[in-house]
Formats: sequence, C-alpha cells, structure tokens
Amino acid sequence: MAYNFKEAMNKPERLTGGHRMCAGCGAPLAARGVLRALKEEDQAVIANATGCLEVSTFTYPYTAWKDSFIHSAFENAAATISGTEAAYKVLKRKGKIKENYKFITFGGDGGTYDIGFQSLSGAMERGHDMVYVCYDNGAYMNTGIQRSSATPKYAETATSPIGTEVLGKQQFRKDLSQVMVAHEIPYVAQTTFIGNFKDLHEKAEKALYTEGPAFMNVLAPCPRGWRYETADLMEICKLAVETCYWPMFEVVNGEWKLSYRPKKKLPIDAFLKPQGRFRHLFNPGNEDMLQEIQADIDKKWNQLLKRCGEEIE
Amino acid sequence: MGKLTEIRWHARGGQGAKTASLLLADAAFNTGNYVQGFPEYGPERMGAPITAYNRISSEKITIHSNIYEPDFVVVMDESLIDSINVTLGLKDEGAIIVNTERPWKEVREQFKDYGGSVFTINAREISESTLGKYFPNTPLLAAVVKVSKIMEVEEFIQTMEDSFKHKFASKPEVIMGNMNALKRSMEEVRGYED
Amino acid sequence: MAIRDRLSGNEAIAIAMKQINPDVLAAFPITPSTEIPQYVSQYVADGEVDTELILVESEHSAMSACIGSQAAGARTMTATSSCGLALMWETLYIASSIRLPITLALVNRALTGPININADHADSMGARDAGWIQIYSENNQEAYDNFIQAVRIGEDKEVQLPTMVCQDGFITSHAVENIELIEDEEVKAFVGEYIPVASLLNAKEPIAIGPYDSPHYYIEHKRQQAEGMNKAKEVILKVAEEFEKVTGRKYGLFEAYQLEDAEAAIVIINSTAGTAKAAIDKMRKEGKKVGLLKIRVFRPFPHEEICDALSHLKAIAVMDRSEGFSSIGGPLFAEVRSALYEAENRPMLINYIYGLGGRDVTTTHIEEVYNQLFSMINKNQTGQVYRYLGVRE
Amino acid sequence: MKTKDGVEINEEIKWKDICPGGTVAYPGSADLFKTGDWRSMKPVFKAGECKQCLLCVPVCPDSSIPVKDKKRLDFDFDHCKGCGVCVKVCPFNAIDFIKEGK
Repeated sequence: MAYNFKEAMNKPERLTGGHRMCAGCGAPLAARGVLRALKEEDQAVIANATGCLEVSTFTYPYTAWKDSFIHSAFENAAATISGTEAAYKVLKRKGKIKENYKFITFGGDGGTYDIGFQSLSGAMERGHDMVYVCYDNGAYMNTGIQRSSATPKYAETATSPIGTEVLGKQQFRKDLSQVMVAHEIPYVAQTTFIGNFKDLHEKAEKALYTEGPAFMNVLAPCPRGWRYETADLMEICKLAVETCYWPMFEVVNGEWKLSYRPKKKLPIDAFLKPQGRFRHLFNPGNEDMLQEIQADIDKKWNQLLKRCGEEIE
Repeated sequence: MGKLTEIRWHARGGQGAKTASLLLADAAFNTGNYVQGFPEYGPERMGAPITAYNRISSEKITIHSNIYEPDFVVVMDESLIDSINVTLGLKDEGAIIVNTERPWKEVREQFKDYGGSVFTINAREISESTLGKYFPNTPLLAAVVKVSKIMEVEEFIQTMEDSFKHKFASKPEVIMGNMNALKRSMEEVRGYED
Repeated sequence: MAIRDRLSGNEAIAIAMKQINPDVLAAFPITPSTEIPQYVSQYVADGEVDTELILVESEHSAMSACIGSQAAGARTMTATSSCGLALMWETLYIASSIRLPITLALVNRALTGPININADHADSMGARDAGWIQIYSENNQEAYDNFIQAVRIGEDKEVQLPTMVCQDGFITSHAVENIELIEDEEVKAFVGEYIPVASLLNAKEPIAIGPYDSPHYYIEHKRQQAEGMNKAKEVILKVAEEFEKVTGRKYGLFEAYQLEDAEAAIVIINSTAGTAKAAIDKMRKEGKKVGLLKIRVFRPFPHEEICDALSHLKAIAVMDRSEGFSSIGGPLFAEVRSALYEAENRPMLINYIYGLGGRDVTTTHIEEVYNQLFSMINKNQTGQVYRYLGVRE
Repeated sequence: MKTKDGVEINEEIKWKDICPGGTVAYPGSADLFKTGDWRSMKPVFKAGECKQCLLCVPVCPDSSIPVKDKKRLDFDFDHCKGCGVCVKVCPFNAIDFIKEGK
C-alpha cells in the first residue's frame, strides 16, 4: 500500500510515552515506526530481548506497550516469540482464537548480533511467521556501552577504550544483514530514520505482511554511547546513509534491491566527526585509520551495488 | 518373588541383540509374564560388543540393576567368545546358547570350563533358507524359549504368529517364513551329541 | 478399563503426551530423553495429535519457546536430560517466576564433565531451587502416572507452577517393562481443558509479561511465588486422590515400604528404590527389620511428613545419586536431615553418594548399606556421616 | 492502577495482592508514569508558524506529539524529555527550544 504519511501519523500510538529510555534515544523510533505499519485492526504480540528498550518500556507495573508483550531473557527473544507464534497457529486451528495476530521481536545489537544470534538463526530457519527487528546502536548500551560485534572499527567503548597502545575497537563490525540474507528467508531489510520515515514504514509493512520470517536491521543512534547532542539524531542518521556507512536496501526472496543511492557519496569523516566515540581518529597521526575505514566502506558499498545490479562507482 | 529367569545377550552393535531382548520381552509379556528387556545402558555403536538383558517372572519385578548371574546367556556373534568372557557369572544349572555353524561338539569343547549346558543353533542357515536373508532374531528367540522353558512352546508359537501377522499383514510369505524359522529352530537347537 | 502393555519409560512418557495431546511441544534431542520428542514427532507425522512441534536449535531455546507458548495460553511440554536441563537453567527460573505451568519430562542423567550419559540426579538436583515442582518416578508406570498428574498439579489455580517429572536415564527410560495404561478418553477427562489465567493472545485483555522488577516489588513477587509451591503439596495429594479413583493406583508425597516397624531404613529416589525393595524382601525373610522411604515429591519438600515417617527409626541412610560438593553430603541428605531436626528422638543419620554416572547398584549393595546401619545401631555410634557406596577405595 | 482484585499497585502493595508473575494487564500503563520532569530543555510549539507537515511526529522518542485529525497538538509535557530532535527537524522553525522553567 502506498505510504500516506499523514494517515500513518494519525494512527493511534502503540507505544506510549512514560517509558524510561534516555532523552533522544533512537530505539523507540524504531519501535514506533514498525508498529505504525500494523493494520489498526491487527493484534500483535511483541517480544523483547533484555536491553535498554525492554527494561525501560516495561518497568513493573508500567508497560509502554499497547499490545501484548513478553520479555523472558537476553538471548532468547526469537525463540520465545517462536513459541508464541506456534501457540497461535495451533489455537487458531482449534478455533480458540478469532483475531489476526502479528509477531514482532525487538532486540538490540547485543541481543541480536551476539548473545541472541543462535536463537535468532534457529527461529528464522524454522520459518516462523514473525518479524525480528534489530535496533542497532552499535554497542551494549544497557550495561554501559561495551563493544559488541556491531560496534564499528576504532569506536571507543568501555571495553574498547582509547589507550596509549590501542585506540578503540580493533575489528570491523559484523555484517549481520548479510548473514540474515544467507538464511534465505523471504524478507531482509536494512534501514534507519530518514525524512518522513517512508523507508522504515514500507519495509516494516512488507516484513509484517510477508508470510514467514522477516528480519529488519534498523540503525538506531544512541546519543549517550555515540556522544553527540540528542537533538542531532536525524542528522546522524542522514550522514550514516549519505556516507554509505549504513546503506538502505532490501532483499526480497533473495533479490537484492538498493533503496537509496546518495547523489554524491560523502566521505566517512562526515559521519564520524560529530561523534565523540571517534574523536581520536581526528588527532594528527591517525589519518591512516580514517583511510582504512574509508577503504572498507568503499569496498562494501561496491559489493552492495554489485549485488543490487547497480552501476559500480 | 515367583520364578525369575534372567537372560543375558551378547552381540555386536547393529546385530539386533537389543531388539532380540525386546522381542523376547514381548513374547513373555504376551504369555502373561512380568518382563524387563533392556540394553546395557549406554550408546550403541556398530560393531562394538554390546550386552542386552531380560528378566522374566511370574511376579512383579522391581530390581533395576544389570544382571550379573544370569540363568541363560545367548551369544549372537560367536566371534565375541575369544574376546569376552561370555559365561561370566552364568549359573551352572543354566545354559549358554551359541549361534554358530560349527558342530555342537566343537563348541562344547570351547566351554569346557563351564559346568552348565551348551546349546548351538545355526541361525544363519535356518534364516537364509526360510526367510532368504540373515535375520538371526527369530531362530534365536525360538532357541531361548525351547532351552529356558520360560513359556509353553505352544503359547510361544501362538503369540509369535499373532505378532508376525500383525507386523507383516501385507506379506504372507514373510509370516510363513518366520513361522518356519521358528519351528525349525525349536527342532534344531542342539544340546547333546546326537 | 486399564490397558495392559509393555513399554520403556520413554515410550510411557510419549504415550502420556499423546493422550494429553498438548498444544505445543518444543524440544531438542539429548540422550537419554531423545526418544520422547521422536515418538511425538511420529504422532504428529501420523496425525495422531494436534500438537504444534517446535524443533529448536538448543535446550535454551526449547524452554524459551515453551515460555512463549504457555504464556500464549497453550498447554506446552518438553523433554530433556542432563546438560540440556543445565542449558535451560536461566529459563527454568523465568518459567516459574512468571507462573507458567509447563510440563517437562526429565530423564535424569549425569552432568558433564567428564561427559557421561548415564543415570545420575545431578541435573534435576542442580535445578532444585528453580521454583519447579519436582516429581520422581521409580519405573515406567510411575513416570507415566506422574506425568499425567503433573499437568493437573501445575495448572491448578492455587499453584500455577511448572512441573518436571523425573525418571532414571536408561535404567527406566530404555527398559521395557509391564505397564498399565489408562484409556485415552479417561486421560483426556482427567487432565481436562487448559484454561490459562492470562494469555498473550487474549485480544480483549492484552498483557505484558516479564517486567523489570525493582527492589520495591521483587521480593513480594517471590513471596507470592513461594506460596504457589507451598500450596502445591495439598494439590498434589488432591490430584493423587482423584487419580486413584480412576486407576486404583495410590500416590502420596513419598512411598513408605516396610517402614512401619523398621529399625533401619534408607531414603532414596527413582529406580534404585525398586532394587532396594527386592533387597528388603530378602532381608525381611531373614528377620531383619529394614524399610524404605522413596521420595516422590522433592519440590515442594514434605518436611513434616517425612519427619513423622522417619522419626521412629534407629538408623537411616539417605542415598544421594548426585554430589553436592558441600563436603557434608548430597542435596537429599541436607533436606532429610533438616526435616528430622524437628523429631524428638532423632535417628542416627548417614549419607551415601551412590550410582554416579550410571554406576550400577545391585541388591547386594543395598544389603551392604543396611548392614552398615545395623552395625551403627549395635555400636550405638554413627561414625562417618558422609560416605560413598561402591566406589573403589 | 489497580490489580484485577481492585488493589492499588504501589509500593505499599502486599505480597498476597501483587500481580502473579509480575504480569500486567494494563496495556500502555506507562502513560501514568510522568517523565516530563527529566527535562532540562523544553520545546515550545508555535502553532502560528506550524504548517502541520507532521515531520516532528515520528521523530519523538517519547510519543509526546499528539496527533488528532491529522493535525499535531501541543506537546505532551507529562512525558516529553526535552531531547530536541523535533526542534531540529522542523523545516518552519515552528518549535523553539528553551531552558526548562523559563
């Protein structure tokens, strides 16, 4: 269905205020954005991996979720919702449930890329009719900003600190979206918050209303961990996309499709510079580190263009 | 406890000793007994020596241990005799039954230190000529029942026929073959030089 | 009409599952419980049950899927052993704390390491504080009967807790024995329809499960959860009474065998209780006053009842098929000794660690234990409290 | 907020009365929890400048820009934490950002 922005904004909120996420956090935008793609008449069950979003949105006795919600642990959100989805199938078959339900899981990069990866991979392989949404903020923020496999190279975190010998994280980030594509599930998308949220909305809608498992990787900036001013959220997302640090694409039944191509790809400095976690990269003598990051971005961007059948730069 | 008979099976993984012990338990169960049939507790690997057990009694069995002093031992694979003390703990008033093509006398000689009876059965020959393939279980079951007298032969034959009819409902030739194997084994199990 | 049959312990559990016809079964194979989900898979393949199978990639996910399913109002089951239960550890606590009456068939097996696949109670004893009701089974019949009763116990409104039904790996799980089955219809009628207290799939009343619980509330939730366990005792007896009406088979919190006039007794769990009964029968014929208390319900632990049943004895050996590494004995010993604290005349009490990793226990071993108890009685001296049975010294 | 049995859920609640398992049957109950006092900066909605483009609506992490009949209303200051994301995305300078308390 074509995206009607104003109508989408007019829908009742399915995530209330009064949750305890940090001011300016990106994660609730991902949650709100995905939930807006639900048809109003459809019910949903939301599972959430332990993490910022979970502990902040359901602190007893206050739940910010208008839909049924379940949290069990950090590493098992996908397995948990797969149980709920299976229960739905059998109870529906037995005529005990009339309504239509959608099953959505939210997890941070810790609960998705790392500790929850096995249960995610298993649930996708089993083919449950569910959407797994990773809000990727590139570190374990809930425990105080420790490196994850989604943390970009050279970023400073509490466990990849800036020292005299070692500067930040020493590894490039895991390309989870590509790993999820390798599961050959019907739908995989990578997106973030841009403009009027058309990209996120349309992808969420496809993910929700494609039968079978779907995975969405949503870049969700964390002002505290990335160290930028809270008000700059949307600007940071834009730079992530314009520098091709976070390309937006979707893979429908194995077909790769680029969602957005910058008119002129910005140098990676533009994304890194506003963020305190990369400040050391701009000290004299560290130019080669920046070049290394740029080379990696360029390589991966070209690989993506090729996969999507786009003209290579 | 009523009359309790304990049986130990020796074979190699994959030869069907576990199945044989379960089939014997089945037959004894079907003729009104209390039964236990269990493999040596552990993983079963093709070719590795394995042991299976049966307890058969007219009264409820509560013991849950392995069997160390069996009344009867069945050796499904005679190549095990060289490497395993198959008569270990076997009661002198009991018997050992060996699946072999060799003459009874030769086998008896092999167990000269064992004071009980030795029986032989050529399960291969019987199986191949009645079933066209080597399935030693039916001949061995018949031999054990004949030797151990744990159930009436008539009852045993009847229950086996019922079970073959149930299992191979669409294959009358298999039922016939198995019944022939059973009857021949009863006659051909050898315990004396005759 | 009872159905006379012969089944292994695993088959018995699988048949119970088939008769109960749960909504969901989530499982991952592990020896020696593997056969249970295999049998159920066959029932599904043959259309004999309506169950939705979730064949997960780990036991952690198995219990997680059980949580998601039971929370959605579906009657949910699983089966596991040993390291599988250990991998569930975190989620066992979650299941009980959010009051989900999941039913788990546990086939007891030693915990690694070194790796060992045989009977041992290290797995369930390790999970004894997880808030699950624990019911133990001497043989296939008890495994079957207990499993059917477990559904009713856990789902009782006063209880609302998950239940694990335990039996010994291989010794009973893989041994074919006589059993009396209940007619399908009777099982269905006995367990009844599952009516969840709350469900994720109730559109009229969406719920949120699994909150972050601050110190202002956490302890109240735990106290309330503990009350479910407290109430479980009478519910277990009530369900047993109804079960007896259907089957004629009587169950309590424990079984006392030749205990009334006994001087020496052992307290034991699962299959070795049967071996001990055979030893007792033999020794009784020799005029020796020996008896047995077989634990059926370990969680909740029937302290008072056990104290009453044991306090008249002169000497008791508590048999633990798992090490607790407390250096003063195993977990069952700790419980029984604690229960007997209330007794006016406390019997002499020793602990045997036995049968670890499937080490076979015969009637001879059991007789040896009784002989040790009589020696204590004669000398009026307990001697060493914490002992091993059948270990090479 | 009350339990099913009508007992107010607050820090005085007794163990017998608290919701079993911590399960909460009040979807959206976080609405009752006021996070407005977390603000040090405050957005000010200038209705006259607003063109009702609604671009500020989806960027609010606290769902604090209510929409009615496709038009945004003033901020929900019970929950707005004053992050300022809306201020930055407004193309029409229709949101001021001032120190809280002024």
